[in-house]
Amino acid sequence: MATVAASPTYTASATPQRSRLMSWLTTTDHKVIGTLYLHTSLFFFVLGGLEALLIRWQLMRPNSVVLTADQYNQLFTMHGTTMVFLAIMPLSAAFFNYLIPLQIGARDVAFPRLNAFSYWIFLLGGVFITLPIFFWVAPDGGWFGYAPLSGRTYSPGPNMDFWVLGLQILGISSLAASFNFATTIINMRAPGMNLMRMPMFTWMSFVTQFLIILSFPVITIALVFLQFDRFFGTTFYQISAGADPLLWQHLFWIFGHPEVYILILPAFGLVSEVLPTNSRKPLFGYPVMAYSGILIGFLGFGVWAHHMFAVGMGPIADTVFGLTTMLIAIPTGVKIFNWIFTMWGGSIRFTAAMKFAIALIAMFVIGGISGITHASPPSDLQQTDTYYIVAHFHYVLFGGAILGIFAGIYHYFPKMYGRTMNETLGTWHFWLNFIAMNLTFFPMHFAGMLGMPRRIYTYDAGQGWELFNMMSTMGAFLLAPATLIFIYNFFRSKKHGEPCGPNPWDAPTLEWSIPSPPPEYNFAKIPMVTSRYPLWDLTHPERTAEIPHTQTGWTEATQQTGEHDMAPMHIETETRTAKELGIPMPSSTIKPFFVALGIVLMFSGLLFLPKGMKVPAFALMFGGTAMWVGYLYAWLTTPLEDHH
Amino acid sequence: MSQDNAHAEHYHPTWKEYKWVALILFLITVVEVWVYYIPELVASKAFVPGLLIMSAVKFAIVVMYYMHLKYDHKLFRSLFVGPLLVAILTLLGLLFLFSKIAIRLSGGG
Amino acid sequence: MSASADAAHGHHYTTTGLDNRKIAIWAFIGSECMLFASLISTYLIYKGKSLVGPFPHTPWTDPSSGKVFPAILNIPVTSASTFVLLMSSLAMVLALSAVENRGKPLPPGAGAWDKALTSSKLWLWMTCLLGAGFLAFQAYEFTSFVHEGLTIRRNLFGSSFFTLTGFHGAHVTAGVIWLGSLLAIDYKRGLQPSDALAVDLAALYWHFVDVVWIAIFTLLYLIPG
Amino acid sequence: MVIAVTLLVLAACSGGDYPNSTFLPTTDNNRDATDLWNRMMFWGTIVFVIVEAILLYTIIKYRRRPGGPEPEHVHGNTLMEITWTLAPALILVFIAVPTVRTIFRSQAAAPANAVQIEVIGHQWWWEFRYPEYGFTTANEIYMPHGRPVNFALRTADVLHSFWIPALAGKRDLISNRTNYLWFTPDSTGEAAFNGSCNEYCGASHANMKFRAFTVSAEDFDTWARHQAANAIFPPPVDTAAAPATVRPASNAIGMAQAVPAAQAAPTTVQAPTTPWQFPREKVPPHVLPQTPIPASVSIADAAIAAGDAQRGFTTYSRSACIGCHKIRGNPSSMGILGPDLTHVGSRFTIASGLFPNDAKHLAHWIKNARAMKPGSLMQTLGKGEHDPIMNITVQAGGLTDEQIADITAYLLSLK
Ligand code: HEA
Ligand code: HEA
Ligand code: HEC
Ligand code: CUA
Ligand SMILES: [Cu+2]
Repeated sequence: MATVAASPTYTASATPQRSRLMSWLTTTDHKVIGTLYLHTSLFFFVLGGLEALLIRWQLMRPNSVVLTADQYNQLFTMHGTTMVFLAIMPLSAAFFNYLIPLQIGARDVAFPRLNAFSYWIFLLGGVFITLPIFFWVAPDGGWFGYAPLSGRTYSPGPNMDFWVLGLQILGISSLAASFNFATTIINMRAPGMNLMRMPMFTWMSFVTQFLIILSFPVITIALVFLQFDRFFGTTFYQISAGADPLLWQHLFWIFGHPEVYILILPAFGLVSEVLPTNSRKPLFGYPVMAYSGILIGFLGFGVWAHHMFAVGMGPIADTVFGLTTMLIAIPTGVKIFNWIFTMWGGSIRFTAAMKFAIALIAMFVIGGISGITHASPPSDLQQTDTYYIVAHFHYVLFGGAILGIFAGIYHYFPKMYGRTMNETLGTWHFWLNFIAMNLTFFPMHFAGMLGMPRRIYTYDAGQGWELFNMMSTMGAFLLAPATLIFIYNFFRSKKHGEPCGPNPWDAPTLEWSIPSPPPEYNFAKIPMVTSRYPLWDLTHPERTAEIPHTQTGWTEATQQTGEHDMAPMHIETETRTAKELGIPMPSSTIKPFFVALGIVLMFSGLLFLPKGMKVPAFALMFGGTAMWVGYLYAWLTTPLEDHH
Repeated sequence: MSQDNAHAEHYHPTWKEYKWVALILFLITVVEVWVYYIPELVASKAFVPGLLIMSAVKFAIVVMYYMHLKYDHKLFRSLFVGPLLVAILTLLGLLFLFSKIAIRLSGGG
Repeated sequence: MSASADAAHGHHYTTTGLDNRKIAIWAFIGSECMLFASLISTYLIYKGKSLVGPFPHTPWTDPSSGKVFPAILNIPVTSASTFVLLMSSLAMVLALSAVENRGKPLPPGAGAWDKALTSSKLWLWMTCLLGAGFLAFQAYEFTSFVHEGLTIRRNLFGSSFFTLTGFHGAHVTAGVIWLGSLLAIDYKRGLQPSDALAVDLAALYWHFVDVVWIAIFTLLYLIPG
Repeated sequence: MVIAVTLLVLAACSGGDYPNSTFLPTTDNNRDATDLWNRMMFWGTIVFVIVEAILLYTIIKYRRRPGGPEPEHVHGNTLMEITWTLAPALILVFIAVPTVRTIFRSQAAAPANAVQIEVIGHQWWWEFRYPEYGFTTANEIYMPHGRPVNFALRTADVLHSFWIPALAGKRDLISNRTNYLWFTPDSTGEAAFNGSCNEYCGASHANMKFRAFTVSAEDFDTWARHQAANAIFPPPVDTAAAPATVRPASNAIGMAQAVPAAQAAPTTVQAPTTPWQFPREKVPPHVLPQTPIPASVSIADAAIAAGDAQRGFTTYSRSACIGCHKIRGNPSSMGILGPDLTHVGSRFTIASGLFPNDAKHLAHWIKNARAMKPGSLMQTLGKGEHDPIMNITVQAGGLTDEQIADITAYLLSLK
């Protein structure tokens, strides 16, 4: 099947001699940044998972005393925050970084240094918000931090300060990255790659960037208000001043609902790459897949208040938001059916990636259907803030986003490291994970509908919830070994995995036409794209015969006369370095790191204000500001590439 | 170079247009402030819609001429108009949700 | 049509033929729409909900002290500052046009005004000064409000008003700094038509900030209620 | 999946094991919600079965076999795509229509004959007021069977959410707003239910529970009239088990006090009222909390047993308690920060459903409320006890075990 003989793996030779750490701190290579994202977010995933294990341990039996109420409240807040902002979003970002330029035939992202900045500020923000859990002073207001509980009056300690500032910092990272990737996808596609030829992962990432661009400013403002309330005594959420707590809720969920699609769409994109490749068939209904992604994203801005059916918005608002929410089932259903019919009539190869992708379809449907049951407000009033909701969102988040990301990791690992991951271990990981996740999250439906509220650190015996909680805890503790198998496989395969060629899965898209791992410049000659599955056009023309091909790619491209580093679609075998080929590469720089550090220091200064410690507060704020402004100027006045 | 091309293709307004735009902006602003000082007008039903329309016109001409969206690549138009629409709809949605209509209809009491 | 000219500035092949930075700034402006929509929504939602005065359009008597607080907003001053900001936009387009047309011969019979139109320094200075003028008005407005008893902590109106207009003011400040940097380059080596894009980016940002003010001026200042 | 289905059947059938099930046909509200749920489950199951069946069939049928044929390379089929756009849309119509109808029905104004109950959420307990009867109680609600009940929901601090899963959907308590929820418990008979707070509200969110009882209209009236009366102390016979007897009004320590007009009971002569409580023998086990007492708080059983109500009355009336609690009929006890204790002896639970209301738990509670309930706003009062929030040890002014036992006896006598 993998027809291409193992090509010599590319090894960068002429990189200047720097220490490993220094080369990371200064890198502007989207692939290195992608792997940095990958490792960091896997670390945070395990951390969030450990927090979940403590939660489950406490809930295993009624009236148990493993954790105190305060500890528990910090744990579930940090579990939610970590998983959403520090695990899944950056795991997606890892793929944006690694894959988007490769899939569209670009040498890098539009703004390589901004890209490095996004990573560093994510890392520093992640550390900032995570550190306090080790001292039990972590945020404890829930991942959506409802006011007025999150305000200074009811949360006087530093806990929520970390949350407000931490999310603000992480928001900068996401926004910076989204402008970068949106621009990259609009403007850096190889000649001939029009929108209808973009790989589906790139498509879904494209939609995701716009969701970020439009939703993050809203939470930024919501957080600015909270930050001002907490540090400067403004009245936005101050009940005694007549404030309306629903302001926070609306602003949060205007961000929060698009956020859940930010979490799922990249995973949908990954699955849309894995399924056709392993079925040896083109994606069924490609245009509709793209449009449905756009539609999901767009509708996602009109449903936010379905998280607020219990707040008493009135029947009209309930009706409107209930119905718009239900509508989302239609484009999502289209995706589900198109995936299934991609496999229908195919020749399915069950790689580990494929298993995870298929499981995503199976599991996401469960979460989607329970989602529809909360879209009906009178019914949701019996469900909201119970474990039934917890079941819903873990089916879509774990059964959707995480399974999709696992599929993506197994599938793209060979591209990143030139070796495949061990399939036997992958199969073990898959089955254990699959069984354990259902054991963990399915019983939560019952606990919820039988009256168990969420976010409770303890519950009384005899309420009919013991069995379900015991099952969930067993499941969670099975997820740990499953995850450990994966981690072991991941790190072992980097060194000892089966070496593979550029295209071990016989996949159809551009990223597979270059060596694994790709050289620093990605493409020695930028390919000219004439169809949606350019590689299959070369190797299996019969598979794409039915897909419309036009020659516009050619014509557009041939107009670019003189662009001598372009060539017709081909398989890259080049192993020389960028320097040898005369390809200008962005030079590495430490400046983005220091800009990020300056911003984080500036925010940290605020932490000292409520304690009245003005000196360290202002020192940090001014020092941090000076640092980031200075380095930003230096960055903007240095050209991207050094020599010409 | 490609983007010089793109630039060259596009008509750029000059002082002639700019001064008219500035004049219109100035006049609309004068009218806006002027009506604010006429109590009968302020009391009339047309006051708020009138002001909104006037400022929308100002908004539009600045965007079209000064930000040369009218002449620029159509990509920019979608990059701006799309988010602007989402923003306006969100704003209207919020105003409705916090308005007396929404609350009065909530019944229950 | 060759990539050779000056590859250093990223003039590689691009899909649309446009510069990355211009796409990014428009995406950024789209994002800012949501930012200001959130701020403006909040102001409007909280309009009339403050428990204590001062209020924007109506006087208020403190029931405990009997002290009367006048309506806080000062329309004449703000109209003037609005005018200043609008004119700065005019100066900005002229600056851009001067940079774009640098080096083109003046038509025969061109007068002093036509010559003035070619001076990017003049128009950048104008823009900066008018922007700074706007900020001065705002500083005056803020201090006088504080003197009249409206602080950011005073009531919902104070919090949402100062935060919204303060955010706008911060944007203007950033714009002035940006334009100042361009001016510095202009003095150092003269802005050339090849720098038009850099000026255009600043201009787009500047006009957007102006446009936001157009909305704020109407929604906050002119519509009472 | 097999386990899941078995469980589903289990859950649906045996209401008894699942006292907080949301599927009980107890009220109009809940029947509507369950009806919607059933429709959605019906369609949801169909969708689920169809999708998973096609999926399974596909992956089995089209798995790669050695020497198998190259797949047929269809890349789309407009007819099919239209089908799976329209079919879900149609299903959604079947869900949406009854949804909208139920929304407007359940959010209409409450029927005029509804019993009014005001609910005020506090960190972390519930205040209940019956404006028509003019009294305030805490953590336990009584409702007449068969009559609509209209709850007006407010909060004193952060957001909370009011939920009795077996009776109706929940509603949030939003600061600076009043919400409403009404339903008619018409198919419950004489029954007891658990309720909870469902909006995360801080440290003891998990411990913010309450109890709800539906009783006959006559019993409700008896209960309410007694609750409206002032506390009667000393009780006529003996403190331990106050029998339901009629007592002369002269026993009441009835002094004029600052209660709202509607609430002010006659000050001098008080109509005799019968203490009435939901019949203890009918209280199902799940309503009686089983929370263990934390090891850090202890007080000897013998000491508790030696408590004397009369002494307790005196001690209580002079200690910190009165700053936070109100006992109508005890003129010195006028606080409003904590639950109304006028008839605290008639309640089944204390501390918002966290502990059963008996001498042992009450004594421990008074000794160190904050060790018993994380974050509780009631201070630690026992002498020598450690207050986990202030991080101090109570010394001067702290209550001794004897004093605590006395107060306990006093409070329990307030039937
Ligand atoms: C990956 C993230 C993700 C995704 C994709 C979704 C998808 C959906 N969600 Fe979910 N949701 C969350 C994450 C997500 N959600 C989270 C994290 C919360 C809780 C936040 C918190 O409170 O902490 C939440 C909460 C939540 C609520 C609030 C519940 C409450 O608190 O009371 C609601 C209410 O409407 C809801 C609905 C939906 C719907 C209708 C979809 C739809 O998009 C699903 C559509 C999919 C399908 C329906 C399946 C496939 C379709 C077919 C096979 C076609 C045929 C189907 C039918 C006709 C039914 N979700
Ligand atoms: C992307 C999102 C995501 C993911 C993947 C998960 C994964 C898990 N979640 Fe999460 N969860 C949320 C998002 C997510 N959750 C959110 C948003 C909330 C709401 C928070 C709030 O209410 O504010 C929530 C809340 C939540 C609750 C409710 C808490 C409450 O309301 O009181 C529970 C309870 O069981 C839970 C459990 C779990 C479990 C068992 C997993 C498991 O799947 C975890 C599996 C992972 C592991 C088990 C890690 C493996 C560990 C190792 C490999 C370490 C081994 C090493 C050593 C021993 C050294 N979650
Ligand atoms: C600082 C105020 C304060 C003081 C002083 C105080 N309490 Fe409390 N009390 C509360 C609060 C608040 C609660 C509710 C706590 C909870 O359930 O979380 C409460 C609850 C109770 C309850 C349980 C009521 C119920 O129905 O659940 C009893 C009984 C009680 N207090 C008795 C006392 C006694 C006796 C004293 C004095 C020895 C006392 N309290 C002193 C504030 C106070
Ligand atoms: Cu009150 Cu949770
Ligand atoms: Cu949602």
